[in-house]
Amino acid sequence: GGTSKDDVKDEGGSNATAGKADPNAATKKGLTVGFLPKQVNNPYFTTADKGGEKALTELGSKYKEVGPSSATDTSGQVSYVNTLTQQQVDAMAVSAQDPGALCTALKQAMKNGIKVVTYDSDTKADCRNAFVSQASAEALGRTEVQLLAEQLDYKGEIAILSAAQTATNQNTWIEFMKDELKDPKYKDMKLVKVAYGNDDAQQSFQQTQGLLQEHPKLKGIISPTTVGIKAAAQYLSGSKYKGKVKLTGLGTPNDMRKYVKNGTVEAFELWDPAQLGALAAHTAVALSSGQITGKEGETFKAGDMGTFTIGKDGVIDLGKPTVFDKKNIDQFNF
Amino acid sequence: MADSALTRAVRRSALVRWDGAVGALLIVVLLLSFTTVDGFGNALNLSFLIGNTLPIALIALPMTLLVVSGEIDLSVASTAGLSGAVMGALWNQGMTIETIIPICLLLGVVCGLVNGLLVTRLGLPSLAVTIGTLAAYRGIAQIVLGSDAVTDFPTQYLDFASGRIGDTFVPYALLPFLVLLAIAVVALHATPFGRSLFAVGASEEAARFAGIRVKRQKLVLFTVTGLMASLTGIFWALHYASARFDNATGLELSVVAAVLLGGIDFDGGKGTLGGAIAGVFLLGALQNVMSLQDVSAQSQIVVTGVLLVLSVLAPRVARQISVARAGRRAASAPTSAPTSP
Amino acid sequence: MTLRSDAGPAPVLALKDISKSFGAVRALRDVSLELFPGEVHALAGENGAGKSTLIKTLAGVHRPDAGQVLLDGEPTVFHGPADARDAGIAVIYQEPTLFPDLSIAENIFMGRQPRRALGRIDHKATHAETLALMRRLGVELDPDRPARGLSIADQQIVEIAKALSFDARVLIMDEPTAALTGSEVARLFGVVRALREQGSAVLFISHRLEEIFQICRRVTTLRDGALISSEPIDGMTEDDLVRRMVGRDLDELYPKQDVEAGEVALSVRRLTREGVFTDVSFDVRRGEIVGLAGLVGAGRTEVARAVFGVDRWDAGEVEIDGRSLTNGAPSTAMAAGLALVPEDRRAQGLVMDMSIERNIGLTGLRSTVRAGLMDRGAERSRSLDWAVKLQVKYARIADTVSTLSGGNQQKVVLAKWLATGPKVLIVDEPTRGIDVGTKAEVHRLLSQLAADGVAVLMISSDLPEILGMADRVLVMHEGRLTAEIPRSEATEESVMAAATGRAA
Amino acid sequence: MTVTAPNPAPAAEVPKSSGTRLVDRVFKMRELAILAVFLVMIVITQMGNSEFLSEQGIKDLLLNATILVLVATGQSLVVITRNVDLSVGSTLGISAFAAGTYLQGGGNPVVAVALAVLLGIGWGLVNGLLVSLGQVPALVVTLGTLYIIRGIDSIWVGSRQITAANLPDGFVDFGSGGISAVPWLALIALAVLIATAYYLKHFGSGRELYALGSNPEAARLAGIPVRKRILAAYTFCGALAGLAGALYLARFGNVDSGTGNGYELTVVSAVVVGGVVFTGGSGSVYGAALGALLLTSINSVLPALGVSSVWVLAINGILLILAIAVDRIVALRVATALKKRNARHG
Ligand SMILES: Nc1ncnc2c1ncn2[C@@H]1O[C@H](COP(=O)(O)OP(=O)(O)OP(=O)(O)O)[C@@H](O)[C@H]1O
Ligand SMILES: Nc1ncnc2c1ncn2[C@@H]1O[C@H](COP(=O)(O)OP(=O)(O)OP(=O)(O)O)[C@@H](O)[C@H]1O
Ligand SMILES: [Mg+2]
Ligand SMILES: [Mg+2]
Repeated sequence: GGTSKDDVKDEGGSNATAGKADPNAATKKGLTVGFLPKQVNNPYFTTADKGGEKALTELGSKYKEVGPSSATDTSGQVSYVNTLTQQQVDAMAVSAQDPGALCTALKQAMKNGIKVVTYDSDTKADCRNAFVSQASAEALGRTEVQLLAEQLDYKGEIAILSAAQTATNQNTWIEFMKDELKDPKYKDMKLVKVAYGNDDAQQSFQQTQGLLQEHPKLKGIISPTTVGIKAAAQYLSGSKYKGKVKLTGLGTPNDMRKYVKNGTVEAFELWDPAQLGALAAHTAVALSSGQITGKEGETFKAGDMGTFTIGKDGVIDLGKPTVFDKKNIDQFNF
Repeated sequence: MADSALTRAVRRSALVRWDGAVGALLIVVLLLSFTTVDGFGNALNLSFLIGNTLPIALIALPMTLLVVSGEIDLSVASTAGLSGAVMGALWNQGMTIETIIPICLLLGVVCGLVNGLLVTRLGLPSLAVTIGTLAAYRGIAQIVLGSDAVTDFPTQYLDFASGRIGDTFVPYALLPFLVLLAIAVVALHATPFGRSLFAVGASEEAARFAGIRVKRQKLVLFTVTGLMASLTGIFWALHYASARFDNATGLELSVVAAVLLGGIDFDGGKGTLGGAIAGVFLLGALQNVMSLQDVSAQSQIVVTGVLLVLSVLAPRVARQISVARAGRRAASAPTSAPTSP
Repeated sequence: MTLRSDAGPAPVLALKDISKSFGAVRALRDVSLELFPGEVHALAGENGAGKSTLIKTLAGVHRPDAGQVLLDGEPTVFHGPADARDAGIAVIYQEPTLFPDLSIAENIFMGRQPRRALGRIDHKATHAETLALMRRLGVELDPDRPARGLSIADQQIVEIAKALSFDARVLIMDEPTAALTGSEVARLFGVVRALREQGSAVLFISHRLEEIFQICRRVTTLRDGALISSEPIDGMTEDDLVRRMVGRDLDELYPKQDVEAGEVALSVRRLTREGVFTDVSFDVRRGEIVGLAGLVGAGRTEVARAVFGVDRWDAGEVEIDGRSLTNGAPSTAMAAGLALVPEDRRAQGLVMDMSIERNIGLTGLRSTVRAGLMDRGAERSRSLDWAVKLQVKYARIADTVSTLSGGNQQKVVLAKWLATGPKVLIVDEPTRGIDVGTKAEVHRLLSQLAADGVAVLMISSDLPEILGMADRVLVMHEGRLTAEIPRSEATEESVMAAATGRAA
Repeated sequence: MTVTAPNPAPAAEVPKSSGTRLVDRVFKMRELAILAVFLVMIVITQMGNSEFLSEQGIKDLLLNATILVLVATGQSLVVITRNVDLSVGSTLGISAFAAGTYLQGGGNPVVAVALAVLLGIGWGLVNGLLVSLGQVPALVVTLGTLYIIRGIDSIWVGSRQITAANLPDGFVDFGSGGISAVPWLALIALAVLIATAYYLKHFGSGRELYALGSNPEAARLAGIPVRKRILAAYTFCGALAGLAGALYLARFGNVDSGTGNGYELTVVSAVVVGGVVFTGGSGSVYGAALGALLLTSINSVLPALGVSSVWVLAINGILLILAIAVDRIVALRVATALKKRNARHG
């Protein structure tokens, strides 16, 4: 006897939807929405959550933020889900450190009538009502390759400097990058290595050094993480590779301003995290108001941001990322 | 030296008071929270509290014994992570959970044995060895499971690890823990084995000359610690329904902090399990309460730190007061006791 | 050394009506003492009489609860050992206080190294001065060797060298000879005499009365923390001194009973530990006390350690009652009925931070057990029994042993091992630091044990003790057994001859 | 006792025994062994990847080691006194941010470095006072201050961060510049290291640190101002952590509230690998520095050899254990050899 993987295969699958949506229901006021980022004190999440706060204030609801001080403290995040449940918030917006670990706690929360939106980083689909995605993973992955390719004239060895090996979103994007590279127009470009800097400045630094030493012919690096691209840029700008090895990826304009100006980096991209947070807030309120339930095809209006449609598995896409370069970077401040 | 012997004696009685004090503090915190903190007293929250504290408590049991005997194991969290990772990997292979769990426990035994052998056979300092294995075991976990996160363990196991008995505040997992706690308390405080651990911790050489098999005892302790760490790893993976290579990262510092708070002296030879467990749950309860009160994670860190510093300063102050009181006549120079880590 | 021509009557250092208590224990009550330049002054008293406490008061380690310390007639307060040192007082404490990781030279000159420009240490001068000191003491210790691993005797020598290096006006020595054999003692006394000639005051503590008579001019006796007498030694007999210390007359000092030796209990065959001792074979029979003599470093302790199993041996065999012991396993040796009272009571004999009760209980963890759990009642009564039998002087049985005086600590070690009811008892320096009264008690006890059929192997650097107690004397020299001398033929000359390798 | 004193020692010059010279050599060997391991590692890597020891490569190796070398130097002073400072990572983080905040407003880099060092000294004093005056276990106290400083840091910093863009160019360039392959930062670290080592060996107070770590009780009896020395060691350690913070800022041009998080374990590893013993009284700062160099270089060597980063952590741990185990085995072997030798010559 015994229980093995095959015995439990059939469970899970789609997102947790219940009841029926009433698109015309009134937007409730006076709700409390708890934001639970992967890590408090992280500039990216702070910007995102600030966006959420602003949106909630406009909607006449209350905002609160809780969260662990370390991005790898999964158990800490779980207990914050529990805390929010205890505090009987109306909805929570969670950026999950781990797709599975939060599930039990989130389901517990939904059982208590709390609406759960994930943003930035998703859980398994049945553990939340909807997921607000920063941009479609596909768009992100493909555009980064395109950005780099243009800078390299579609020639040369390239590498990827990612965050943690376990980072779900990073891995999805990398898959799409690899897929994009299969296109014949990239036949002279070769992905030689994926390195992991664990979102730690020093490790990302050394990984960049290692990439350059191991692959002397390396021409370009994609770093789809804000910490990674920053560390790589700082290393490149202080080394002989400055300007010779191209770097692109996901970064914030404030982080990257210096490197764009001193010629280390030509262009990179990112969505606006404040918009991401705002959309998560709108989604949470819409769920609580009963305007949506998280089913594919439902639509709702998110203030000035326009109308959004829920996609497969309850995923809502924020839209296309913005590309930053010398010309436009000074228009942004986040 | 004479004076320090005196202060040592006083410190000893202060220490006895200290683990009592931690226990008392725990009770005070619980009572206050019951009456004043919204959402604290209900059964669900209490079960959350206990469930989230259990991993630390589980490891604190063998860690207390180890520290009493003058050693330390910093690799426990990595061992837990490794057994979780192996559990996930084997589960992905399609093995049954009933075979996987014993394999993982065995793995924990091996991890502990490696630590123990390095410490006892080569005579290496356990702090250094286990910092090494801390990295090594975590690294192996990463090799084994890579970036996977395994979440689809059978529901009856998940329910056991995260569920509670009916609507009470008692998580299922608390019951086996209480049994383990009882075993550990008896082993440390009521058996010849435990008695000799105190001797080993206070003076290894004297213990050896008294015919105590110091090395074998330490080996046993490291092995048991490995076993308990892997048990914790399994519990962790099931409790959070997620097996990843980085499960329980940093747990060792929480355990060490809690055990220290409970008055266990890292020089060895002193401490009680009651104090250690009180320390564990005191930290757990405080964190729970502070979160409910919307105290930010940053401030919680400060509180933990202040508590730790107080945990050693308070007995010291109490000691000085009692010395001062005891000794208008016996006012021995208070410059005496040597400082040691 | 400052040469003082006017070795007049003014005391350099004096204590006036000093009292000192530790909690409930009154270690010193209204004790006065005067030290004159050019005089060697003895301090005598039973274990726990307060000698070490008095010394620590003089040295600034303890501050007295009442009374005064007078330096050159002026009342002084020492705030710490450094103050006393700066006042020209050098102290050798009862227990060596070395830095194991530092070299012998650094140990001797720590805090007072010769300096070069800019306050840098002059390592060469330190080395040279250490060599000179060693030469003065007539020992061959490499100044650069770390203190770790030095035998107790060598540690004591380093302590002596340290004290001498001060060129102090007052030299205080708390049982400096307890670990030394005759030749080192002779050297030390030579140095002490020279110091005396130069006008230093010396305060000397020893439980070996003959040493006191040999070198001291006056003697102060303490009993239970109180001053009994302070008088010239001329005209005093050993019995007089003992009476003052103990408060009564003592019987025969070495009350060895004659016992018919039984069958062999401990048999050691060709035991070798490479580089330490070689080819050691001997038997000890039931009812027999066998003395093991030799110079410091001859390897006696090492043999005992190997036999008991705390060290492994490389070749040979050890049997108890015909059954051979496992190499390197004290627990099996204990199970077979072997007990070892180790040489270093602080490191090996006792867990200093544990109570008297638990220290004695440590050897009984197997016997004071009921259903696998500790039987605390049995443990306590076992400990109490033995503490009383050996007249350990303590306040409460639950006090830590570190609060006991040196001699009382030694008694606890004896109690701990006698409580196991051994068949074979090895005692390594059993009476080191034990006062005459108790020494007689210990000897009577050993004798009684032998009479009851226990085989006793006694290692001692105290030759009279060996000669008085042993039925047979084994002598070691440089790791080998060089002689076996029956009681009838054992004299200081014959033993010393074998110990120094001059005769086989 | 009648003494038949058989003149045991010749009054002549005591020869420096062969045993001692061997001991000397062994003590030096501890550092040599690490150096050897390091060189072997470098040579192997160079054979596998000729880019490794390019000018840029050497510069990177040195730069990577700099910050850890500084912190490990300070830490080993504390460890030598039989204490430990776990709060160095937090101190580094908060000092770096303080220096950054100051520079952000367009301050003078020298003042910024001084500020970081002063802040480090401040925290070092706090630790030192708690440990030496409170006479409480260093492990607990500094674990406590680790949390406290980190907490204060994150409350103060919040989600702010300082990036290279906010810093004066000169400062950031200084962080990566140098004389050909030798970076400025490495020169600073080297100067601190040599000065510290010289002080420890040639000054009375330096030797006293060893003495009080070796036997605190005896140190007190020898009249060593124990508290003052421990306080000094902590203050120095804090100062170096602060300095390291400033250099971190220059090097990485980026600090936030997480900077230096978890650094204490790395520092402790470096110190341990370098042969500084946790029971106090022995070891050298050169050893600790070599330990730091070895540890950081492993992290450069593995990527340079193309080892997947999945393996890095495990290899790191195993190497750490190997380093201390080999060191120990060699020491044991030599000790046995010495003993036999002594016996023969004895
Ligand atoms: N630090 C201390 N705490 C408590 N009691 C102490 C302390 N130091 C000494 N005593 C007690 O003070 C008394 C005198 O001790 P002291 O060490 O002076 O004796 P002593 O004469 O040196 O004996 P011995 O010959 O055995 O060395 C003893 O009863 C001892 O137990
Ligand atoms: N722990 C140790 N480490 C290194 N060497 C030691 C150690 N203990 C003793 N020795 C050395 O081993 C040799 C034998 O010492 P041992 O103590 O056996 O002699 P002993 O005859 O018992 O003399 P003692 O009178 O000192 O007890 C001596 O040279 C001594 O210095
Ligand atoms: Mg004494
Ligand atoms: Mg001996």
